[in-house]
Amino acid sequence: MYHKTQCEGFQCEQAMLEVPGEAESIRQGVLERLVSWMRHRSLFVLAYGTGCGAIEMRPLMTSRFDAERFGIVGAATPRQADVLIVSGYLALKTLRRVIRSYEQMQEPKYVIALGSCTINGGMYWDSYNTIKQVDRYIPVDIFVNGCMPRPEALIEGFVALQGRIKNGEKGGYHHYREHIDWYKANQRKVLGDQIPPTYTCDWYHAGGVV
Amino acid sequence: MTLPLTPVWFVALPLLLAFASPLWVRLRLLMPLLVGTPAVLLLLALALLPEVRIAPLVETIVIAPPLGIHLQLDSASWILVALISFTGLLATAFIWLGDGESYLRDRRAFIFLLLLIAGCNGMVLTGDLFNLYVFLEISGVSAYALSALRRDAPALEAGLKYLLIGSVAAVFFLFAVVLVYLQIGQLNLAAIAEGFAGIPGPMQILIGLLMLVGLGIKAELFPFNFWVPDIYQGSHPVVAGLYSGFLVKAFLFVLFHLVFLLLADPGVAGAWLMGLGAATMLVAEVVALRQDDMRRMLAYSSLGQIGLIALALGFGAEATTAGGLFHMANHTLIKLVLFLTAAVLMRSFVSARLADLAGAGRARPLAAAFFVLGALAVMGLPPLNGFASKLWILKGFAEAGVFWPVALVLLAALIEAGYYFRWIKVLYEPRADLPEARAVERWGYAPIAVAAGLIVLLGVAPFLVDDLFIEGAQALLDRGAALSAVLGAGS
Amino acid sequence: MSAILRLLFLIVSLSPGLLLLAWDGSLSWTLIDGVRLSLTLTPLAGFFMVLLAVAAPLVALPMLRRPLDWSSLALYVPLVLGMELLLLAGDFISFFIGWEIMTWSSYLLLLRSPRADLETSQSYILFNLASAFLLLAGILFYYSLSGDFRIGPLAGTTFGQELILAVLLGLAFLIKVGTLPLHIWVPSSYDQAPDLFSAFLSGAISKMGVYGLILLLTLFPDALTSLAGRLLEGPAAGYLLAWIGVVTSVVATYKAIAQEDMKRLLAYSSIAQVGYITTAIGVGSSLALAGALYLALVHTLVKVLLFISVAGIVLQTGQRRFKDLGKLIERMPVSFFGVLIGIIGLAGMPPLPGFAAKYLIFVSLVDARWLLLLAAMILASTAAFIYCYKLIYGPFLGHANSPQAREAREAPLIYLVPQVILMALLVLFGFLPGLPVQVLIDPVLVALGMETIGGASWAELTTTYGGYDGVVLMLVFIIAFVLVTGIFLLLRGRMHRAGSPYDLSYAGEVPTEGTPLHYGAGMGRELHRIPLVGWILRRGTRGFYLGLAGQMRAAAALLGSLYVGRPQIWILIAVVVFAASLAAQSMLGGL
Amino acid sequence: MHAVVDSLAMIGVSYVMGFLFYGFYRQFNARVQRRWGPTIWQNLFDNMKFFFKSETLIHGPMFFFGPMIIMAGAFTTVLFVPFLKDSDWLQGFSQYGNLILIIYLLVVGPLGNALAVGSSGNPFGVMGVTRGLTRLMGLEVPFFLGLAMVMLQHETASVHAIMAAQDSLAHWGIVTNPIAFCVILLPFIGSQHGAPFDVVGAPVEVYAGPRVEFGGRLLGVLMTQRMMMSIAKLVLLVDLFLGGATNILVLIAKAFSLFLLTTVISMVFPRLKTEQAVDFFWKVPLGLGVLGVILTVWLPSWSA
Amino acid sequence: MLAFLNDPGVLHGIVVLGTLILFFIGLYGLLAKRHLLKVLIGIALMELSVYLLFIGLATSPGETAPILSDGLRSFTHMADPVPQALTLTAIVIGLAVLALGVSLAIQYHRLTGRADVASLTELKEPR
Repeated sequence: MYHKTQCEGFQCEQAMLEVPGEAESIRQGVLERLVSWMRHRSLFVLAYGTGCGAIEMRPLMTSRFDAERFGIVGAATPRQADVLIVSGYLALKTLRRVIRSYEQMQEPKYVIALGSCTINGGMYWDSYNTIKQVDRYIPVDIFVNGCMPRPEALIEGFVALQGRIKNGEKGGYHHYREHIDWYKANQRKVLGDQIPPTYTCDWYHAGGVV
Repeated sequence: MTLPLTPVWFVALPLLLAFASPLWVRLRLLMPLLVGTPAVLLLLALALLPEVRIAPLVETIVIAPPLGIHLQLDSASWILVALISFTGLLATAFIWLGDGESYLRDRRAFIFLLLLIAGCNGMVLTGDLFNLYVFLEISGVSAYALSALRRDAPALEAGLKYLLIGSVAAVFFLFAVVLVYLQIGQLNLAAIAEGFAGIPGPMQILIGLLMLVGLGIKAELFPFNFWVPDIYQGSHPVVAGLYSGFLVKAFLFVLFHLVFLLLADPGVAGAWLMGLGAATMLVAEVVALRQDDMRRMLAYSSLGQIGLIALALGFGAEATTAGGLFHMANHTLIKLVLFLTAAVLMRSFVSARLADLAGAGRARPLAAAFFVLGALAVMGLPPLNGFASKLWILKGFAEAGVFWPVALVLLAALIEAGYYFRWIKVLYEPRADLPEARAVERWGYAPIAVAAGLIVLLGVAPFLVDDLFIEGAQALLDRGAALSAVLGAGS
Repeated sequence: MSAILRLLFLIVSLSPGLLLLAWDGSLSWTLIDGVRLSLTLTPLAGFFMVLLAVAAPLVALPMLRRPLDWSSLALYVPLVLGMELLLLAGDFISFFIGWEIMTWSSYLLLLRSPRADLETSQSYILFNLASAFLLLAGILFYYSLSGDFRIGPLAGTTFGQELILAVLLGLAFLIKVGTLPLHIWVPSSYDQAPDLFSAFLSGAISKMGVYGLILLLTLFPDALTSLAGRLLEGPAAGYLLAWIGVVTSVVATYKAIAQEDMKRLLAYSSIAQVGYITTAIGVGSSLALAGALYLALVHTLVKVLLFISVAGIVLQTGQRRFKDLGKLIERMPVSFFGVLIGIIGLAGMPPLPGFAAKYLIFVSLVDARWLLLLAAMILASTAAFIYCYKLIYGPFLGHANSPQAREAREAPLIYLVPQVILMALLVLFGFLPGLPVQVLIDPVLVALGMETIGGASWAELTTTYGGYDGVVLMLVFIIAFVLVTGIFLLLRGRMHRAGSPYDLSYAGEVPTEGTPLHYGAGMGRELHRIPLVGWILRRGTRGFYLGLAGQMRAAAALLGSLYVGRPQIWILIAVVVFAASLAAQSMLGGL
Repeated sequence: MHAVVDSLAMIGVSYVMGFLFYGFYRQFNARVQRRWGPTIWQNLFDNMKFFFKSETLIHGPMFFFGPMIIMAGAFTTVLFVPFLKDSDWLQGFSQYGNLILIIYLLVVGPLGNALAVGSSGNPFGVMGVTRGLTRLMGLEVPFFLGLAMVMLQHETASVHAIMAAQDSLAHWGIVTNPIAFCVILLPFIGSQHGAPFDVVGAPVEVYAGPRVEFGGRLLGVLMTQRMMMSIAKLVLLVDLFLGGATNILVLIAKAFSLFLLTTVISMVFPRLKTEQAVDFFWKVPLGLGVLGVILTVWLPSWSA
Repeated sequence: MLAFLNDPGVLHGIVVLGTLILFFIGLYGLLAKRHLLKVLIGIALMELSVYLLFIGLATSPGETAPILSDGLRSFTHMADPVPQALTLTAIVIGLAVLALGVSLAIQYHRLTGRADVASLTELKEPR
């Protein structure tokens, strides 16, 4: 189904993990800039509370740190969300659901990975069933490191993400589309046949990579 | 030689033919004569109709009344005679055409059927009390024998039971006749009617009650009718159809004829009879709810209708009486259809039980359709004839402003619907394994179809015949006219 | 031969319409001594004849689908003719004849369904006959008062007599329309009747009860007001009737929500709708009667449409329960639109004419100052949204829940033609809510001696409380809809269809065919937790009637024990009765 | 032409009022909770963001048309509510409608949307719809009863006539018929999806309720119609009880004060379950309504 | 010695008493006996009592047979002939009924081996 194509080996992988930076910002007209500005002021967050990071989300959203002043509010379903927060380590079981939720979100969509575990496994670096590097399976726009990061750090991550959105930079979802084969191969490697069904990425078969 | 058209033939013809039966066996004329006799009587009745409508026909035998015996054909008894002949015609036609059981087609059955017709005609026509007793016994004996005709255990049982209770009724009636004669010294009904008021009161009551019990048993009124379902169930349905069709009607007619003729003021007796009629109707309809044998169910239903007729006649108003007479005729047609259909179904499926007839409507659609028609008519649903007569009766009550019979009649009709529609539903039960149906002669449907056609015709156009019944009611109720017709204007 | 018979059948089914066009003058003849039948066409009867003229051919048409059921066709003929007689009746006897023909022929038609069980058929016929016999009793009472069977206002009667008459006839008609304690026969018979015949039962036959109720009003010189004076601005006697109607609507609506079978749901909804009509008749003002007639019209159109659509679904899938259907929208789109239009009409949503009818009734209630009734009616009519939604969600939306539902095809053309006609009629009346008022209802009001309510144009529905304009409303809505859709499609961005019906946001899970995704069967179950609704839903009258039947059987057994098969006991009883009555008479002192 | 411009103006006004009021609501809510809160424009941002999402998933044609129907319903509703009295402007088509029509138009949209939800095949959505309909059933009874009392008071169902009758402060509906206002107030909050009664669409209650499958531009449509519908209802109440408005500023002021009242009530009550909400509507506001009917309709007629 | 019998009142009284006793004996047999033939005999007794009553009451002491012979040329002091004729007819009819009953009973006995009136239970109400 999803098959490996161009890329093999360590260097290749490294290249794939390079999320496009500022250099690749897109030229925008007035309308696009206006829309981008609106978008950065309104982020609906699907918080995927897989680990201890979920604890840090509560103070973020409530009175003390009040993320709503940045236009950041929670969303109940992936259909309505703009940002997926992976808050901590992922196990094999949760990875599947995170991928499916990510694929069900409507573009433009972004991912914030919270905590060290999402970068390299953190304290679970040698566990047999945790996922060490989330960005091998879904594209991560912002990593917020720390074990756990404080809400302030998370806000900083959000602000950084907002900045990138405002500038109209390409998000991780572009990358996901362009390299879907690689992502799917990685997912298949750990999940086997349990990867989410194809219809959640039907654009892949339609060939419509925007 | 010219044969005068007189009412005597209604009695004489069937009697003569019955007693000459060995001759007909030899000549292979049994079946044609069996059907032909009631047909001829019907034609005779029709031929006499214009005369009867002008004035009652009084046929004297040997000596003039009040001393001699006479037959009286007035508008009321004409209805009964025509009904008896017509019913006899259809039932015998069914026996002939329907290619039915052999015991209904042999000499004995021939004799008893004709005797039954003769007896009933005689009862209705006679103007003599003892003669009445004789005809009562003739029809009774032939009825007992007809019940037992099949000569298996249920049939013999029915015959015996009928005989026992019938004899008791006859004894009671005979007792009354004896008392009447001893008191008045007359046997002519008109003469008795004149002298009846002169009898001491307690003796009147005694005679009245004896007659009530005697005729009440025969006419199937409530506390005396416990024998009815057993006899109807044990007899062949065609025979039961005859009982329900004209035998009981004849007794009922005799009962009311006596009441209206003998009593100058039939009020108290009428009230008694209304009460008995209402009780008969309600009790029978309620008990019918739990029957699961078609003959038995029809017997109860017949009882219910008899009760209704008694209720209507007992009221004594012209409209109710006319309606009651009309209902007699209608009920005869309806019950004929129902019992003949039951005969067809029984022949097809061997049993008349509810469980065995489930789904029969799909195997015998015509028979089931006739059953439905009869059921609708007996419940008094328009546009069938039962409706017309019930409406007439109820209208009579409403005109008089008496509403308790209306309520009872409607309640009884509702209960009646409760079991008839249960049967209809079961007849049309969708069943994968349709019951095996034995072949029946298609011509057997012809008499049923004739009766059914009349049911519809009388329902749609009762105005064709309503004059007859009004005249009949007047003849039945008008005591003075009846007396003067027999005894002369001066009496 | 078969073609000629079918043609004849169609002609009979069209006969109400032909009668409307061709009837003039009157007919009369004597049935029996003193009973004279006369046929005329009053405007009121004409209105109901219109309903019959719409329902009869539209139900008849799909009945001609092969394989033909000749018995049903044959029984349909007396049914239609009987109802025509009932409507043409100028006297009570022909009214009753038509009524009874309707009753038994509809019962026999009901038996044509293989699903009809004994309890249902018995309850159908017994309730209907009880209604008929009450009617007959009332007619006879009327006859004893007026000395004539002709239908006309009574004069010179006492309050007690009027009350008896109103109760007898009223009960008869209330059974027919199926108001509350007397409704038990409706749901099961509508459910188990042949699918197409249910449409006729609900669309046409139940309207005859409504006709009767309105006819009952015309018997009294001053309608219901003469019976017990006035309460607030309406007749006090009507207040009771109105409450009966409203309670019926409320209870039937909740029962409808709790059903898990399409036809039963529609049956209860019929009860509820006719309950509104009853209420309106209770109000008795010209507005209210107009509303009642309007609702009767709409209900006929809607219920025939819905029952035919449902019949199509049952025909194609063989399923009738919500839990066995689903997602038919893609397989049966025309039926979907049929049901959609139907439920919009049923729920009384603008812009379809169901709203016009409810509007008239609501305004009449406000006008009569009967606000508590209004509140109860609103309760029923908003709760109706739930069953309407269930009706369209269960079969058409959600997920297909049975192999038949997955592979169904659109209903045959002969089922679709009536649906399309009815949809067109409903939309037309939506545009022109004043059309039925001016053409059909105003003549009736004139004949009843009430003021008319027709407006300046067909597009308008006017009352003293204000009105609305159907054309403007419809156009505004359509233009808004077109504009919104157009603008939406002009916006940038990719819009694509989900690749699978199972692409649902389901907490990250991947639902499959085995996942219980269809919410059709359980919908509305949570309403049990609302105290009032739970109280209503836990109660029913079936136990009472079953108990009654049991008592009847016990009585039969008791009396049957008199009929012992022993001759000696018969004789004994005869002798004892003889002796006892002799003794009694002689003690009472003779004749 | 006038009608077109007028209609567009009404739609515009209601939209602007809608996002500003709700923006205010969010900020006010945040301040009560001792937060800073978003800007007053936040609702505009959210709405626009959804309108310009680059991907929208639909589940079949009915799923697409549902939001269109609800939007058309919102437009129609707005156009049938007169915004101003004694003015040619902001009238829409209100002279062709009446109060009862408006009440029913308010539910046209949600029912259209319910079709879309059903068509999505998501059981959570349908559960949400059922809850919504249940709540509607609960609130509509006292709501309509209150309106009926107003109709009876003025003996008309025309909003224009009711407005015209309230020519001075002393004749405002809230003064002349306070019971009706009290009866209506809580159901009104319910119909605005306000706080104690907002279990239907609340996030994470049965997975976001009816909107669970809507995303992208369709969600934008739904948000828009909700804001416009709320404004239509507010204006309707202003027309009925606060004497209407002669110009746009008065209208905004009156509507805002009413909005503030409902907001304050919403903020201090915890959320009720659906059946609790229905039971509440049938006990408190409806009981009050029955009392009102007895006081204002029955007693005068008996004493007369 | 038996002259008191010449008083019609006494004679008729005795007749009435006797026939009534006979009637009730018949009734007793009819109601209480279980054998079919005994029951039939009961009926016959009842009929007989009615005949006796009729004849007994219709005739007064001193009346002769109503036959015009042996020099009798007028209808005086004759018994009323009608009751006698009627009774003869009734006896014939009663005999016919009795014969039919007995024959039915015999057939029934041959068919089932029972002659007990209580065993006539083929036809009865359903349980």
